Amino acid sequence: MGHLIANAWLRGLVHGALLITVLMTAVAWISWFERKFAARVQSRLGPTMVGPAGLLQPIADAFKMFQKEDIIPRGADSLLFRLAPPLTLFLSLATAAVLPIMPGMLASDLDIGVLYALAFSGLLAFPIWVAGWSSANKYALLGGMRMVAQGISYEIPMVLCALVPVVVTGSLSLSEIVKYQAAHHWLVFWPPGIGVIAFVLFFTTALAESNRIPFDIPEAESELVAGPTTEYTAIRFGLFASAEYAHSVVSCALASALFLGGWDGPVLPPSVWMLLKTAALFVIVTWVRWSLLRLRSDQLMALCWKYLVPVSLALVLGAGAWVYVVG
Amino acid sequence: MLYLTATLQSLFSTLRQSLKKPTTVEYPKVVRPRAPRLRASFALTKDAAGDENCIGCKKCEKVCPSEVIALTTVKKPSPITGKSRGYASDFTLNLQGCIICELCVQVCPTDAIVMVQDQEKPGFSREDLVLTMDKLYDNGEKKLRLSWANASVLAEHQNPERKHA
Amino acid sequence: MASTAAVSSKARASSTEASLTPTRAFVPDPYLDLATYAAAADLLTLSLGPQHPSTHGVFRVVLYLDGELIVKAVPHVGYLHRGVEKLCEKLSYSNVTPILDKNDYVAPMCNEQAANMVFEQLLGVEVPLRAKFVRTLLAELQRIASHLLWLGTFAMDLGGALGGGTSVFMYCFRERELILDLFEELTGCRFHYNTHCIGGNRHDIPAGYPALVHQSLDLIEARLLEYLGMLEHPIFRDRTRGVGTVDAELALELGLTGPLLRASGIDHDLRRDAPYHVYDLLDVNVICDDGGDCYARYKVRLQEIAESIRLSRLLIDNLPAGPICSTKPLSGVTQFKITSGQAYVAIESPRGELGTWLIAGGKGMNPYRMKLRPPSLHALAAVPYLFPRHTLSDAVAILGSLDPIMGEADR
Amino acid sequence: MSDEPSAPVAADGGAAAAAAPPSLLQGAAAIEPGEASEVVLARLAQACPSALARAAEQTSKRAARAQALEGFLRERFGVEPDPSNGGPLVPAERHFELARALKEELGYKLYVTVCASHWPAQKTKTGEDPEHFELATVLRTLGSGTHQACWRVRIAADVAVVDSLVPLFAGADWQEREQFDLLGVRFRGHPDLRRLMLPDEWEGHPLRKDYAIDTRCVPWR
Repeated sequence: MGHLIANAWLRGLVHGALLITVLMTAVAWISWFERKFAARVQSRLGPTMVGPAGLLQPIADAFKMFQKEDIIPRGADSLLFRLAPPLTLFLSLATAAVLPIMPGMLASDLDIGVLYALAFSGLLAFPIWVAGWSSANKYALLGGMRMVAQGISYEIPMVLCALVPVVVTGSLSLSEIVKYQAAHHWLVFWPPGIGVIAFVLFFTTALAESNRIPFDIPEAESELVAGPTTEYTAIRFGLFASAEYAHSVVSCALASALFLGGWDGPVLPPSVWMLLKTAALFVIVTWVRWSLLRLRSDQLMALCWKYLVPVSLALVLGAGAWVYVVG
Repeated sequence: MLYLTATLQSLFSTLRQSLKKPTTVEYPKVVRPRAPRLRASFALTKDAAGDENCIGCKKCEKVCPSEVIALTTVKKPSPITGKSRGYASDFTLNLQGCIICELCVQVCPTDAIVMVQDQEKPGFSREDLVLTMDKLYDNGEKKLRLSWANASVLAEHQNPERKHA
Repeated sequence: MASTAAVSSKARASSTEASLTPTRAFVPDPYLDLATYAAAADLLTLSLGPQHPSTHGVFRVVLYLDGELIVKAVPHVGYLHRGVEKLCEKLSYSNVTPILDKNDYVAPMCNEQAANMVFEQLLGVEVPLRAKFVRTLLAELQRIASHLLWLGTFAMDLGGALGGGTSVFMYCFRERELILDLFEELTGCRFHYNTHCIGGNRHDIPAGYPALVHQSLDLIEARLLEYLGMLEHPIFRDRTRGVGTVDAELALELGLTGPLLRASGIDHDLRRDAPYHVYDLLDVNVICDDGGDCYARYKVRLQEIAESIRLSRLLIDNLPAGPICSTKPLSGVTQFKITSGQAYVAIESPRGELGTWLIAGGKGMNPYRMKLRPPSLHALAAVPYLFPRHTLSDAVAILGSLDPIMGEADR
Repeated sequence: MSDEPSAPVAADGGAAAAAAPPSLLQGAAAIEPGEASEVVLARLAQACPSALARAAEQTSKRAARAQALEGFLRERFGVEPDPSNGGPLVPAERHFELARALKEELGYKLYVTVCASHWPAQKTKTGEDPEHFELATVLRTLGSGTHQACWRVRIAADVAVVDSLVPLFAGADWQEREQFDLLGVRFRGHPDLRRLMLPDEWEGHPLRKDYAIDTRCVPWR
């Protein structure tokens, strides 16, 4: 499909701008969906006042975020304190650049798409730690330390599980993987036992990367008040919250691209399929969030190093053997 | 493996909860019906002939644990029966400190002060919460769903000699 | 607050030699001298401050953390001290009840009963049979409501304010609303009732009440099983099993009572051992568990809810007729006078032994000295013995499992 | 009359919730009659057969313990128990010895509470009664037939020191600190006698009779 805009730079810019606006509005209404879904789960009503069934609630929240007072604690390292929230949002949006929304529609069709995405999402632990350290608050520091520990240790099983589709399809580029899945069969089913386990593990580690329950140790409300984001107010906190939502949406999209065959689907147009799969995965993320308790930090580490890493290593070996045998 | 089965079990239990109707209601639009014995605010009552019940005996002022009732009495002939008897000239009840313990209602010899089922509307200044005498009589007039309890009913309830089947 | 001064004064040699010799596995020394701990480790002093999402009220623990491990915990109470005992010395006997039911604001019925039983004992007033039945029913219903609130906040401590814990919290509060509606039916207030008086109760059971009680209890029982599945999760078990273990000897020494004592294996319950009200007519089976950790306390309280539901049903079905109070209705402040005598009466509140030591004297209009024995203060006194060698998230779980109420502990 | 009061019950489609019964509360003041007490007691005795037997056993056990305590007090301390005043008056120097004996010999293992009270000087029929403190302590035995042993100790106001029970009961630590904080009674041998409730810089002890209830305490009030 010829690209509408000849100049590659301009096309990347337009795609990027389009992607960010779509993603940010999606993040806003995702917070509405999460509050409504949580309310239903807890037999409450959820937002109903602002707009029909509370649909304008995200706008009200955004407006509240803008007009609240922006406090920077006196002892804080103000440069890093100001830098952390935009950096987190930048990293989570950057990973969206390689997501194959439609066959041609791709912000930048990198041939090392998977590596790029995992690298950026792995980097996310850094700005949150910077936020924790720079806000001169002991709870924030503890939260930041926990974030680093969890972020790094869950990066390894995530990368290994992402390797399984790469090994099977033989290419790192996301659009290639999706084309392979469109041609053959979805990678969830293809290497029969291995694909499903890889998908489940990738999904849980993605939960851990984006600090969602049951892995939200850094931002544990009942222990560390609000973890690294304790001292943040108004729009800075808004940036952190939207970054967290953006990151979980992007990792759901990544999981659906890697395992559930991206935009491949029988009847509906390709981009609708991609959105449907991401939305389905995000519903599961929210559903898990409102029904599970939280792990302790040392249990979390034990779970990662004793179970997830060996299993994901075995998966990669299995996938390799499978490719070698079946070809 | 145990993690997976237990997680699925709690997931489905939340799903079952979410399919039921929510128990909360949108408060200002839908008001949940309260118990008939609800006691929220206060009112001063008048007897059948329209004469004020309160004779200014200050029993309620003495019994109030948080000392929020203040009244001054005056002796003057009653506009209806003509006999001179005690009246409360100024009766204020400060709802800010009131703990709604219903002792003043129980102690009143002439069933003058009674509790009302309608919550006092929140005001913007502290004075809104101080019930002055005319506000109290106004509450009584407007028949704000007077609560079941006045001194005689409470006394009958608590009567030691009460024998019933 | 001079927390640093507290550290230096605690640095004195640990004096309690006889009773605290660590014969048992590991009994942390609450007066540990920080200098003697590994001098190399630089300890982080973290104040789990009076204003913190999971301290169940205004309660402060200064934690000395080595990494994430707690080395020493120094609790500070008194943030909610309102001088209730001094206030009681100014109030007349009938006025004390509405003030005292604000002490333990999660189980107000039990506070009212504890106070009025001491007055009745000193006045020699006999409570009619129907009033005893109603008081026992109210105590058991209040126990269900209090344990439900504890279950909700405990799940929220473990599961986070924006996660699975809050779902269980909302379900427990929805059930507790049913019981608050029952109390509103009876007394007119949802929370601070002032329904007990010297000699019995001021409000009698309304007509049609048993049907409501049965309906609410059936609903609570049916729903309780439903979402307990969410708590029987390995994450919950890992977070609570073996955390904050209190063995029988330590529990006894600290004067723990109620579910905390029963969870450490000691079969002691005032409802069965020193029956008051109508408990001598009922067979209260006391739930014991010798685990001693948070999980044992969770199980004991859960079974106590089921036990209280059974008892409440038994009581509401057998309601005797007769007067509800044996003293004339309140006619003034000077109706009750106790000029001399001292007595200690204790009842089994949801948190443990709630007692009142009353000294009557002076002109007899108001109590000369009224000492309230709060079970929560003893639970909080166990904090320096429980926290060391646990992580910060365990500290929150242990504090939640102790179920302290600051209004009652600080008075 | 307002309809079914607990509307959430009716609205909720819970499996067990039958349709809410129509409002049975004819008038809020109407009272549930209840049966004659004999019928009720008979039915309860049938429902809980073992209850009465156990209650009788409790009272007998408790009476036996009370007997043992009285005998013990009379013979070891030469003190007559007077229940109307809560407990016998024991000389202050034998306070710790009595507590240890009760804990080890008679099995009063549970430390319940301590209650100090301030008695200013007053003229009584038997002449001048100097200002003094009275310290009441309560211990309790465990298991069925639990019995509480209470005793009182008199200490002169100017001395106001009694030996602490912390070496015997760790639970006494905070209770004694609170009595020191609110009444100024010092405890000899207490590991860390500081104020428990009030800030450390607070002057005066509020629960003393000479401490007016509305003393202004800058900067707190």
